[in-house]
Amino acid sequence: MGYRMFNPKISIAGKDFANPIWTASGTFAYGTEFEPFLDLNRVGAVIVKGLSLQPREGNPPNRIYETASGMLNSIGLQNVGMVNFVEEKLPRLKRYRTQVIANIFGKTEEEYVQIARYLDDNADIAGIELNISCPNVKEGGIEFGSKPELTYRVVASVRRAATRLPLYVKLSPNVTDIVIVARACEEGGADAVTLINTLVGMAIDVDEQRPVLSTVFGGLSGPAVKPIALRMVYQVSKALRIPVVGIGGISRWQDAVEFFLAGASAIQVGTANFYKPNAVIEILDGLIQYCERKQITSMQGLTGALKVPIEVPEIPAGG
Amino acid sequence: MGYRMFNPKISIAGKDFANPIWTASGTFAYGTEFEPFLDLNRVGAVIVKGLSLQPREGNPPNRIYETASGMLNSIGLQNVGMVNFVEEKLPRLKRYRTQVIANIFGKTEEEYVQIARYLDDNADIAGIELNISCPNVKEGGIEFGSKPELTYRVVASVRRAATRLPLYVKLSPNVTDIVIVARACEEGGADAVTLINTLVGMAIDVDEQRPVLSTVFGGLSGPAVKPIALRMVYQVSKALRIPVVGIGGISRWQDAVEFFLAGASAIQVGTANFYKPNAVIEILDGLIQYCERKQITSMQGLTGALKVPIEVPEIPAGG
Amino acid sequence: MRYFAAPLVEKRQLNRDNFLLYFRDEEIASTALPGQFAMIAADTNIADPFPILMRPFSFFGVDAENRRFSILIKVVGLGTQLMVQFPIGAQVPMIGPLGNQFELCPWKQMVMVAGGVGIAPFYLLAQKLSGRGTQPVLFYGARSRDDLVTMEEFQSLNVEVHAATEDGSYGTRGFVTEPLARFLQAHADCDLMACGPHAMLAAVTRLAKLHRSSLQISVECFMGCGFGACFGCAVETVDGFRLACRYGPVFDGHKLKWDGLSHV
Amino acid sequence: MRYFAAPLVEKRQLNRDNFLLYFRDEEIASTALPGQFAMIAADTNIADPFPILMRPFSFFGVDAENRRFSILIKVVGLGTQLMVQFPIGAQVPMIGPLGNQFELCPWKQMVMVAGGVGIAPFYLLAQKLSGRGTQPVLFYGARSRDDLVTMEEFQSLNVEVHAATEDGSYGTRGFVTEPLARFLQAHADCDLMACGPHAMLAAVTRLAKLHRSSLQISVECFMGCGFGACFGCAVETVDGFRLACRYGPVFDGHKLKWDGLSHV
Ligand SMILES: Cc1cc2nc3c(=O)[nH]c(=O)nc-3n(C[C@H](O)[C@H](O)[C@H](O)COP(=O)(O)OP(=O)(O)OC[C@H]3O[C@@H](n4cnc5c(N)ncnc54)[C@H](O)[C@@H]3O)c2cc1C
Ligand SMILES: Cc1cc2nc3c(=O)[nH]c(=O)nc-3n(C[C@H](O)[C@H](O)[C@H](O)COP(=O)(O)OP(=O)(O)OC[C@H]3O[C@@H](n4cnc5c(N)ncnc54)[C@H](O)[C@@H]3O)c2cc1C
Ligand SMILES: Cc1cc2nc3c(=O)[nH]c(=O)nc-3n(C[C@H](O)[C@H](O)[C@H](O)COP(=O)(O)O)c2cc1C
Ligand SMILES: Cc1cc2nc3c(=O)[nH]c(=O)nc-3n(C[C@H](O)[C@H](O)[C@H](O)COP(=O)(O)O)c2cc1C
Ligand code: FES
Ligand code: FES
Repeated sequence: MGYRMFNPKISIAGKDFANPIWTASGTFAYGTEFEPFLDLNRVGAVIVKGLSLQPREGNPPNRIYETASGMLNSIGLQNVGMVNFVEEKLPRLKRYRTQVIANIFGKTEEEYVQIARYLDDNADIAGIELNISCPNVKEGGIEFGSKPELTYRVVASVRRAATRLPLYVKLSPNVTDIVIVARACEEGGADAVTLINTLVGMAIDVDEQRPVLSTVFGGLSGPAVKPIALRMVYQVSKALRIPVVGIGGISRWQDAVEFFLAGASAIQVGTANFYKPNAVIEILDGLIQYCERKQITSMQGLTGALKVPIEVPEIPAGG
Repeated sequence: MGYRMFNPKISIAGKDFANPIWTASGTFAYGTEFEPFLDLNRVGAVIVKGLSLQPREGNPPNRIYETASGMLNSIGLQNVGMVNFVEEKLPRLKRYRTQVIANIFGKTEEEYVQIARYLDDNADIAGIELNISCPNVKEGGIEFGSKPELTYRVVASVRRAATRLPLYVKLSPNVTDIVIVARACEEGGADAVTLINTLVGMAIDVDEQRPVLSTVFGGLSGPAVKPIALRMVYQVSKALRIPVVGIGGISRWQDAVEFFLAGASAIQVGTANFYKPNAVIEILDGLIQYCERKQITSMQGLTGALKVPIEVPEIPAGG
Repeated sequence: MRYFAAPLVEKRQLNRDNFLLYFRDEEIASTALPGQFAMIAADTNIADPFPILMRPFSFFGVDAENRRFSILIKVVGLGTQLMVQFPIGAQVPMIGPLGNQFELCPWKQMVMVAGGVGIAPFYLLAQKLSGRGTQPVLFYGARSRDDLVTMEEFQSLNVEVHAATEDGSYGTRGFVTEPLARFLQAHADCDLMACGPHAMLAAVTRLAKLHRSSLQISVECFMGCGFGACFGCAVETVDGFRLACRYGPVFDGHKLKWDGLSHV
Repeated sequence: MRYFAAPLVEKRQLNRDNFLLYFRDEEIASTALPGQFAMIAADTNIADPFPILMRPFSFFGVDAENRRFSILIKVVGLGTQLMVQFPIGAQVPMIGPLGNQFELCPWKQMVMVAGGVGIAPFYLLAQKLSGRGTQPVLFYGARSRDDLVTMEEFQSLNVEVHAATEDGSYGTRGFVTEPLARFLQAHADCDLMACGPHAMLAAVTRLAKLHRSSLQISVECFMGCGFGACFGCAVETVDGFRLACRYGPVFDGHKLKWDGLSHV
């Protein structure tokens, strides 16, 4: 796999990435779990499992269930907490040339701010990714990511608190108009948005007549959600000036290329890491071959290169 | 398949249905297309392709594309128009004992009212199903189904105009909180809600670097969307007093049972009709066997029978 | 038109990516008409198929005696890849016969024009005509010799075959429309029937207009169901959109609007 | 721990829904430890698998000489259904070896307790112990005689097998925990190792507490990845949630919280 014609390198918010093929939070643990399967030096960036102020145990089983071309999860954001991450997990991952981005979440705006400030002061990483798909206890459980005002507030506060590290905001797809939420992030000072997080779903055990997941609801991911994710990435990258990172059902290089054409500057591989632990490498190699075939020399030549013949309708008529 | 112990009969808004296994609008044409494959007398109800004031040609190709366990469509609501339906299609379908429900859509509130009134006066059917997932030209293309105030207005107006026929409102899943929209339908006077319509998605031809669908966006359906549909049916049936009709990725009897347990009074089979043209019969037979195995004698014993051990969280934390 | 499962009884690999699959079904074998097709599942797991949708395939040949029919499959993606891997004996779900048929005008010189796997619908046509007075001629273009599959089958029915390959490895070098043009110069009142890639169909249409010959085209497009239920297979004609699975797949070539054909 | 594809070299159907699949892989054959497992794909189509997730299976037996290992599969759903249909020669993607192992305490009487397909992890244990001084005994329960698969394999290793069937068609009638209870009465200081359905594991745990015997349980639960990436396989222990694929699948039975086991 030579880089003769195509150079996959990109840079976002002043940080350079060897390539735009990244791994999605919660699907790549803390990175080193994948040492047996691939050369972490070839991963553009590792977005680590969502970090909280304190370590979290997560939800009781069942936490996962497979659905048609997808899976439901309600891990409950089990994680080692920001301090253990910086002191134990990060140093091991930093032995590799891959960039590291810390995905974080809080129950309140203050928690987001505290975690962001701590990382800004203590972590040598390429950015912070705010997971705003979490219920806001103070606001009675509404997602930070479903109300633009809320979104703007939390993004702006974190931006003020963490001035050093690039700020990514990860959007929830469970909204009527994701563009409005994305704009709120841009106005709040985000350096980039990443989308999509999981879609809220459910499964039932018909023999037991019980929900399969202990939390009843869970997040849907995998190839099943790709068409929705791709549509949202297209909408958001058309509307925003800041870079968009595409996520959702990417398991083959063709999927990645679709997201780049739709406007993504980078992509994250999620669920596919579980059943193809070397997926990122396969996708990177496929991307390189595709670009060389198409005589594309840099990501600038691919991102947003989609040819759209028509004036895209605001909202399409179903059926 | 004997009816020894279990009787699948249901009734909604004063109309009786031989069973709760129905077919979804746009996936069963005008019903008689399926004569070669199944006994239409065994179909609980046929919801016909969406009807408009005037006949519609629909969108240019490509109109459909297959995705992982799903499909995208942008048919563009091609249909024969309400008059041809009543004069040509309906009489042929009425030769069977199945109930008929007319799915309708308009570009303006007035159009919805005109179609509903015409059917109310001229069609011997079991109900009208409002497809409110259509862009409202007057409101600059916002879906009737995505703004509760809009939803309430169109439902209430149709209710006033069509006093004879039961009124079903079909909900769009492309919203932040489907319960709010569903409540607006209930308050507007709907006899029942049906959900879900398709999720807005997109696919790209990486060789041509073009969108696959002529309209760029299309509606996602099929097994891929089932977990999302099931979650929404559960949420809405918990919140409303009127019956809920479940739709979304139902292709096996187990899927149907999941929707009933979640609170659906009836279900509609959609995409599965294309690749299993006798799917409704298989599902009905499977439902009957399941209920007899579980000693369930009527749908009252199944609808909403889900055992939920915990207090369901407002919105679950992703990941 | 039935929804049924037919057993795969024989499989022949013709080249790298072309296969002939033989199925046993009495009714199809005895009733299938030239131009008609079947929707065939790419997964024999009926409960949970992947991919979910069936795929449309023309009937290639029929053998009423042995109650068999065949399908010519070119592997282009996941579905066709899986189909050619079906083991002998597999019970394959399908729907058919579907669609309209080629109109036969025996008083005219019937000219079949095929590009690549577009050869598929013509063998059944040749079968039905063989023995009758009128002999159709076949113009058959492909990239290279190896891609001119099932030529022998046509020759064994004494069909006059004019082959063309882009690399000149067999027949005339270049596109099949060149020998076709010469033929149309020489023969008046031909009835053209064409199936193949866009570029070829467009060229054939120009020739048909030029020579005022009638033209029947078997179109390809995505099909969700094959029997008029999904409205997904619209092709644009001068009379508006028409469903390829019901009004087609064979259309009057002079009425097709090219930009209206799906990009598959 | 590797992600690799192993060829299926042999397949044996043991009864209606139990199969032994033999794969060739030198490393697994020589390094797999009793209690460890592999994540195995249910679809050999790597690009577009359906179902997408791999499935966890204990290593059944190993044959270092012939570089083969075997997996015992009971068909319970789509994935296992597809796996037992793999043709000989199929290259099957998998990840392994994964998980911890049974701790061996030769100074104790090792007692293996299996219910149904829960027999799977114990044959490798018996293989590793055979020839050594200590002989483990096996308590093996199933619905009926026909469900007591691979008994001969254990007998050929001279393992003392105490069988029980619910219908009494073989061994003692009823649950295997009844002969086990009698055995524990008679033998002090046993080391119990159990794998099987919930009810059985719960009963075994009660017996172990009663007789103060050590207890190792191999748990079953949904697994998304098998190597600690998804955090989906949590089981509840007195020390909190633990990932079955990393701290397990073998747990100290006295530390497991039953309601915390997934309902599969
Ligand atoms: C009436 C009719 C008759 C046909 N007869 C034959 C035949 O006899 N032999 C044969 O090999 N093929 C035939 N085709 C084409 C065949 O249906 C497609 O090649 C097949 O559906 C591709 O499936 P796939 O899953 O392998 O490809 P996909 O993975 O679905 O797509 C791979 C490529 O094939 C193209 N494609 C997908 N579906 C179709 C389609 N319905 N028509 C054309 N291109 C498509 C896609 O655009 C893409 O470029 C026919 C099509 C029609 C409409
Ligand atoms: C460490 C470990 C070792 C195992 N070893 C073996 C073995 O040696 N032989 C064997 O036959 N089975 C074994 N299992 C169970 C096996 O993994 C499941 O039976 C299999 O994943 C079911 O897949 P499916 O697609 O056929 O079933 P699905 O269609 O996914 O589900 C069908 C039924 O199986 C249950 N099920 C699904 N996944 C699991 C799971 N991971 N564990 C338990 N039940 C499940 C579901 O709840 C459902 O009731 C093991 C499981 C674990 C965790
Ligand atoms: C090809 C196609 C056409 C459709 N047309 C309509 C329509 O005219 N009106 C409508 O309300 N829904 C329409 N739908 C949506 C379906 O009725 C159904 O709500 C949706 O497909 C989800 O169900 P499914 O996953 O079982 O297909 C259409 C769906 C498909 C796939
Ligand atoms: C098991 C699991 C755990 C996840 N945990 C997190 C998380 O901690 N934080 C987060 O922002 N997203 C989390 N996600 C969402 C993924 O990062 C990703 O946005 C989503 O899965 C869609 O991508 P995919 O379809 O490629 O998996 C998780 C997803 C899965 C499947
Ligand atoms: S393929 Fe469905 S209508 Fe033609
Ligand atoms: S199975 Fe994924 S962490 Fe254990």
